[in-house]
Amino acid sequence: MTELLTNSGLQLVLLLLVAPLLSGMIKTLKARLQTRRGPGVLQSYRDIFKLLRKGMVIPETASWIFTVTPYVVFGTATLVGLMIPMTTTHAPFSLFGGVLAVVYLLALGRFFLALGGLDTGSSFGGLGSSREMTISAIAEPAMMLAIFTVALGANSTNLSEMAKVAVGQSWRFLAPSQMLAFAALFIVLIAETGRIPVDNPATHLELTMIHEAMVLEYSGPYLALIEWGASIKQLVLMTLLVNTFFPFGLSSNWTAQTVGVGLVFYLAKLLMLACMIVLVETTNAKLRLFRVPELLMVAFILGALALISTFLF
Amino acid sequence: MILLALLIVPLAAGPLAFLLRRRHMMEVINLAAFAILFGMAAVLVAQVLRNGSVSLWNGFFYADALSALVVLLSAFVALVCSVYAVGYFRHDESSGVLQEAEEVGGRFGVQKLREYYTLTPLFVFSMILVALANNLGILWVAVEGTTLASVFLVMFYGRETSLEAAWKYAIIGGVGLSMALFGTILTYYSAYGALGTDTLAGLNWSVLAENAGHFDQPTMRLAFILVLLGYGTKAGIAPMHTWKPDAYSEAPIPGAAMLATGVLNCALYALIRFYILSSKCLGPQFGSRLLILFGLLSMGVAVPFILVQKNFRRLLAYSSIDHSGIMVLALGFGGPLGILGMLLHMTFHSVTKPLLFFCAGNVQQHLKTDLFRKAKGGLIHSMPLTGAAFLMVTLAVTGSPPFSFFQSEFTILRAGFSSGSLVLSVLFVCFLVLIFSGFLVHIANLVLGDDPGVPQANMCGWKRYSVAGLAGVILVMGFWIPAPLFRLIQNAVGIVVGG
Amino acid sequence: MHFVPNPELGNRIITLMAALVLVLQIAAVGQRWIISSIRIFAVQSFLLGAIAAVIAYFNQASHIYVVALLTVFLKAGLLPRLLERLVGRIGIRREIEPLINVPLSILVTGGLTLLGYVVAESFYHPEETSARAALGHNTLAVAIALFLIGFFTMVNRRKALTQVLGLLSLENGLLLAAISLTYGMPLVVEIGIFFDVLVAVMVLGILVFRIRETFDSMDVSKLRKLRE
Amino acid sequence: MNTFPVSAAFALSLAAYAAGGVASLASWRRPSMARNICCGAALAGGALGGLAAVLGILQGTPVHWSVPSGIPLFAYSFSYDALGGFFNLILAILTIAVSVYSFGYLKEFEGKRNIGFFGFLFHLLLLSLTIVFTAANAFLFLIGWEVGALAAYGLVAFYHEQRESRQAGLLYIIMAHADVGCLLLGFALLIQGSGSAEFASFHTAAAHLSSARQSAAFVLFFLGFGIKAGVIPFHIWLPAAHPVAPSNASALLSGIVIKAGIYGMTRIFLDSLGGVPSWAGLAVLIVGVVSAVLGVLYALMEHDLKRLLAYHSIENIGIILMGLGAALIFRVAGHPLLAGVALIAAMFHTLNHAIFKCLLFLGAGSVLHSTGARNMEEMGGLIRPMPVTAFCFLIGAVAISGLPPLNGFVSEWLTYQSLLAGFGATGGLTRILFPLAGSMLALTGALAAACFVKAFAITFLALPRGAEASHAHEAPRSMLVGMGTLTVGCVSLGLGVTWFLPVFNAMTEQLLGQRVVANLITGGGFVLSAGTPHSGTVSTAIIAVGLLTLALPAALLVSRATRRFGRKSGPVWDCGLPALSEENEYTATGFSKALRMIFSVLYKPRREIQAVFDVSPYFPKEIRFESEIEPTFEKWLYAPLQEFIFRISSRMRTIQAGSIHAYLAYIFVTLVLLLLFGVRK
Repeated sequence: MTELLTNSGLQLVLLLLVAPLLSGMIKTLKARLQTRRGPGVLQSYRDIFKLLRKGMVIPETASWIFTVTPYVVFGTATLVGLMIPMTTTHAPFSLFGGVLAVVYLLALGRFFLALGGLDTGSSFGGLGSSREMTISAIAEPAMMLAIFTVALGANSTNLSEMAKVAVGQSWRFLAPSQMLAFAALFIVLIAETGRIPVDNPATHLELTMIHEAMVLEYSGPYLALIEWGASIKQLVLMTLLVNTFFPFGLSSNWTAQTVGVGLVFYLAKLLMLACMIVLVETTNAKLRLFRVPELLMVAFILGALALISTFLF
Repeated sequence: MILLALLIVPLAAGPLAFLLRRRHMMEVINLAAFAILFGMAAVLVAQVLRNGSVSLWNGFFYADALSALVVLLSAFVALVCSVYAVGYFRHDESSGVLQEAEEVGGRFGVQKLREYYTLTPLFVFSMILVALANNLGILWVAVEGTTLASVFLVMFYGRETSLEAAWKYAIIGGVGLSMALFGTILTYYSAYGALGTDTLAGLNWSVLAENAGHFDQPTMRLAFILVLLGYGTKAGIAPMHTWKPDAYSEAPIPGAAMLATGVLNCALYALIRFYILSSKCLGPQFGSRLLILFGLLSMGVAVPFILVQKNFRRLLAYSSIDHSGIMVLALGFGGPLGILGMLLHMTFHSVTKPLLFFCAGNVQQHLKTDLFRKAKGGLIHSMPLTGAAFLMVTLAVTGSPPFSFFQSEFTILRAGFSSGSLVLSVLFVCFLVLIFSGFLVHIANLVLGDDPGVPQANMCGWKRYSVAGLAGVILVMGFWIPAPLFRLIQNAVGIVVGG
Repeated sequence: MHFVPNPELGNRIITLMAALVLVLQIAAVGQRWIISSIRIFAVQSFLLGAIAAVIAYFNQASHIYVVALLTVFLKAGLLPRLLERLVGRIGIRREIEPLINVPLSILVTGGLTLLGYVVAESFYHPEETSARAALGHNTLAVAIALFLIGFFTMVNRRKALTQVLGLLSLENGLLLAAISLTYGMPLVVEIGIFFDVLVAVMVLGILVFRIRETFDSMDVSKLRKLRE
Repeated sequence: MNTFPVSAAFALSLAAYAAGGVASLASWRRPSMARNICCGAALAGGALGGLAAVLGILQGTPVHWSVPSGIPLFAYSFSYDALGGFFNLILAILTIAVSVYSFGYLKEFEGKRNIGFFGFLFHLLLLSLTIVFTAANAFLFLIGWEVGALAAYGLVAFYHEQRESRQAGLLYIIMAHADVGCLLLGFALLIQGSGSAEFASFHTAAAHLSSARQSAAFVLFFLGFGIKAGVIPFHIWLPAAHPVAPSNASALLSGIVIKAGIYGMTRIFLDSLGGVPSWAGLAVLIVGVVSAVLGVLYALMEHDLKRLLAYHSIENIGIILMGLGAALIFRVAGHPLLAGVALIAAMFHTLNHAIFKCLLFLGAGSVLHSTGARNMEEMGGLIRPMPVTAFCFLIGAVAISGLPPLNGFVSEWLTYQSLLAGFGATGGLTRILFPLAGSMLALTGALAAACFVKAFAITFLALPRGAEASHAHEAPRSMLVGMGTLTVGCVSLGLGVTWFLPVFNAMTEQLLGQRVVANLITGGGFVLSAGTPHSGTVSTAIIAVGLLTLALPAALLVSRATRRFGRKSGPVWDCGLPALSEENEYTATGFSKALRMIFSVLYKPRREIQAVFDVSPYFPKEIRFESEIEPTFEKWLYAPLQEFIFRISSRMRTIQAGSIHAYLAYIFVTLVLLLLFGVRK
């Protein structure tokens, strides 16, 4: 019980702190790659802090759904974070929800976010909600297929179990099925976190935005919660990717030392994944909305191939 | 003795009604005669159940369970129809339809009501005679008698269309019955070698049935074919069914109801009698194949006309073709289950069909049309009782549970499976479903819908109670068959299958 | 003294007369005048009565005399008379063109006769060489042919009255079958059948008359209001 | 342990339904009395039925009765076993909720519609469903089945003045009759094998069936029950019929009536038929996947709230069938434990869907009751005048989208788990189908979420889009209580799943010979597991607690911040234009546009834009936009079929052309042919 509490406490702190850092890092890296100076790595912390100290404007037409949404988004993202192994294979809440719960809890957050977007009656909100739900819907099967490939290898949907199995066979990621699954999940990650070429997190142009359009009416602390939640979600998904496919540094026993070592490895892996994302973002242009399904279809095919190749290899 | 009484009562009631002057008295005579007839039919059933069979005059008249069943059903139909007829003709009289008919009828038209009340008992007499005659020749004579009596019923209203229908009915019926007579003669011939008697008993069914094993087979084969076609014409089996829609839609409703139930029963009864002989002589295979063929053909022919139909009275006729097809099919499937299914179906049909006609009659009398297009729907608003009963009886007649047809059709299906005719059984069910669909769509669109603004129907008690009462009987029949009736049916099955 | 009838002779006579009946039937098919049709029918019926009488005589089956008498009286006498009166009343004498023209009709008739023989063939028991079987065989063929040709007339003819005639000649076929195969049915039955035929003709007569009055025509192919 | 008065409670509940039906019909002239009788008797019947179900399930061993019927051929035999008890439990829950709801709902019928007759149909439906779930005899089963269909027909066509209702009713009853036809044939096949109509006798008979007959029986029953359940492609009646019925009836129709099909499949395939052919499970699984995906895709295009819900019923039936199909496959493959998990998934989803779909229909009924509109485009902003309804609907929407921690999530989770297990438990290429089915389930779930975002948001959020919506008022209290009951059900079945699961022990023992629930519960009774210790676990209770605990500090943080920095309300930003109006809002059509484009291969959308210009072609005065999707199955399957039948029919109708010569010729030709046939030796 105490281990559970300390573990969750630690992981919670890690989540809350690392998530904005990661966002900031991606922004900085991207700017550097585009030979801009860009904001500092800590910019996301500053944003959140600033927003928390702002007054709020609630749209007149909004109902309590608008108010509840930020908590749900934040709550689900954080809760999901507790179910994912970060520094060791022991995720504190692993027993209470596996990868399916992760996917569906994130969906719960998205559900409310979309409602929040529609609640104000503004066309932007509706536009964003519509696009968000559409893209996530078509991303879902690809994601599930990729996850299933891993889960079937581990014979479990429990993330800690999956990580443990992965630790047991470190070079498994070289298997074609794993590679394909990774590629599929990577595409899904791009879509789910609203990155180029699916969405542009840096724009407020009505034709292109998805996530930003939904949260257009939010301000102050609510916006802070939502942004924070979004960055936690991004962290969670990236963690899922790095720790299930590249379990280096994960230890299956939980001591201060293993946590420390794990943390270092973990941050390094995240950084590499962030670099990949940045690379994709800078080398690609944003796709037209109706091109996105094609991209996700590719992901789905990759997932299916991954599944079939578990047979072959 | 009871046999004689059964015959005398209707035979006497007809001329008696002819002598009377007042409408009221004629109604009373008819009602009383048929009530007594029904009571006596019940007595006959009791006797038959007790003794196995009843015969009179050295076996000239003969009643076993099968004939008792037919007598009972005929008497029931006659009674119900006579009750309804009172209300029906009073309405006709008050709305001037009868007077019109009399004018059209010209010099041949005696006073119309008298015509009806005289001919109906004679009609019923022939139906009873069909069931009680032991002699197959007399049976034929009686069936011909039903035709002759009912031709007048068909041309009752004297319209052009009535004449047309009556002509078709008479001619097709005449041809059919000639075939039946030919079949009867050939049966006699095929038995001739085995029996070698020239006496009256040589055509007695009870005698023939005992010796059927020794009949001349080729003759019997031909005889059965002719009888099947002949009595099949009377039963309205496709492709001899063509007179039915015309006759049913032109006759006055009570007459049409009796045609559709009583006459049908008589024709099927005759068919069963010959079927027994044929299966004893030729084995069940020969007859079965033909019967199944004609049964399915009838159902199949009824389908398109039920699916697309403009006239609700003709719809009833096609339903009748469908039902005779079902019964013939059941006979063809054979075996205890098939026969049981058939006789149950016959019983339920006799109970249910009149109500269908009564509802159609009420609608027609109220709206003065028998076309769906002109009726415009929404009947439930102007005639709630008839509308509800119409819908209910439609469900009943198309074999929906909990109504009793479901029991018989289920039994027939089982018979089909045990006779190994799997594909045919599937076809049977397909036809049932299609017929249900067509029928219900028509009637539901007639009964339900927005109020078309037709004035409320003012129905007299005779019509109302006959509809409500019969509806009650049908509902009860779905859940309960009187034990003696079932025993009677089972005994009849025994006669057909093993006897 | 007893004259012993020779069955062989009887059979010859009967077969001959039966053939004559058949010829008359075929003649009726080609006939255009209604009155002549009725007369042909009357002659045909008379011949049938004669056949019945011959059978009764040669087989000493007295009850067939009744049948013969009834036939002659009803079918050769009363019914043609009634029909002729009807024709007189409605004033139509000539048949309009049948559905199938006369030459073809006669060809069909020939086919039907053949069919009658084919069907009757199946009853023929070669092992049963009695005269009676042979008689049955022959007359049955004629009877079936009569029946089928009568039926064909009904299909083919447009006039109500000729349809009735067709029906009647069809029944003549039955009569022939009944008396020659089984030496008649039991008498009660026979009488019942005659009675029924009589009533039927009366009913049909009434109908014919009414149709003529109502439609100003006796062409039943125009009765096509009731359909589907 | 035959001490529980199951039979007494059961008989009483039947009696309550029967009496309620007759009594409300009898009192039809006095509407308010009829209403009270109808709802009161249904409540009593539901409570007694629920009691019987609980006692029956607790008791574990099946109870049999045989009542002599008035029809000598058949016996009314009942059997109250775990499976029937479970479905009766579902029925009882829904009955209680719906009858409470109806106290208020039927009030508007007074003086306008015949409440007595409604009550009669309503009770008839309940009675027949109870009979269907407990019948132990094919004959009784079929009677209950068809009477239920007739009662449902009456309810569907209850607003028979409207053409739409009439047509929908007819379509429904025709399809229902076709399914009875299939069942008749199926049962006849079994009865022929066993010689008896008792279900119990089918066990042995089914074992002796030849494999062709077994396959035939499976196909017939699958068709029959599939039509009833509304699986694609036999679904076309469902979205037509369910929306047009009065809403309390729709709730039952979608909630439980279509589940009779699921019951039938479970009963026949798992219980009576014993062994189904090996491809049967696969067929069920594939049909399930197709139904789920297409069902939700069609739902997305629907803007009629009740039609949308009806399409979701198709989707959920598909999900249930996935579980059922997996159970069949596992059973044939010899994995009773996995089969148990899959069966529980299917059955639990059946219960869950019953509850949330009923809830949603009741919610839609309240909206309809209040605004008179079924088209979502005319609604909007109802969350303010109707807060309770909106809350209940939201819970239902979350549950049906399969989102944690509510009940829909749990059963979908179990379905996922059994599908995943299928990969390891089967051989050959079929194993690939399982994860693929899983991914399709994911697609279904995500699309359902999208659809319910639309349904809830367009209906309840933002500004009212029509006059009716702006004058809306909250539903009467009894209706709220009815919905509230089901809302509590959604939440408690979601959070308390581990306490509820033992209900399935008796069922799996009866059908599969094994109790499996113990394997499904770990972690001190809080955690649901997928059957094996390492396979996967989830705890909805902890998730709920976790969500609350994590949201709480955030809420504290925000409230402190707002206290210090203020919170004010302002107009929505609308690109600088004055005052947002309802015309600026996103519409349901707009919301689903993206998906319509993406799946245009499937929908084949057709659209039409008409602009009316006044002065300049640049300033249209009025634009009319019409869009519709191609009803694939209607167009390519049913319409041609119907056309074919009618073409044949009209061609055949010429045989009755009125010519007596033709009629005589038919007989003549028949005679000649038969004579030739008779001559042939």
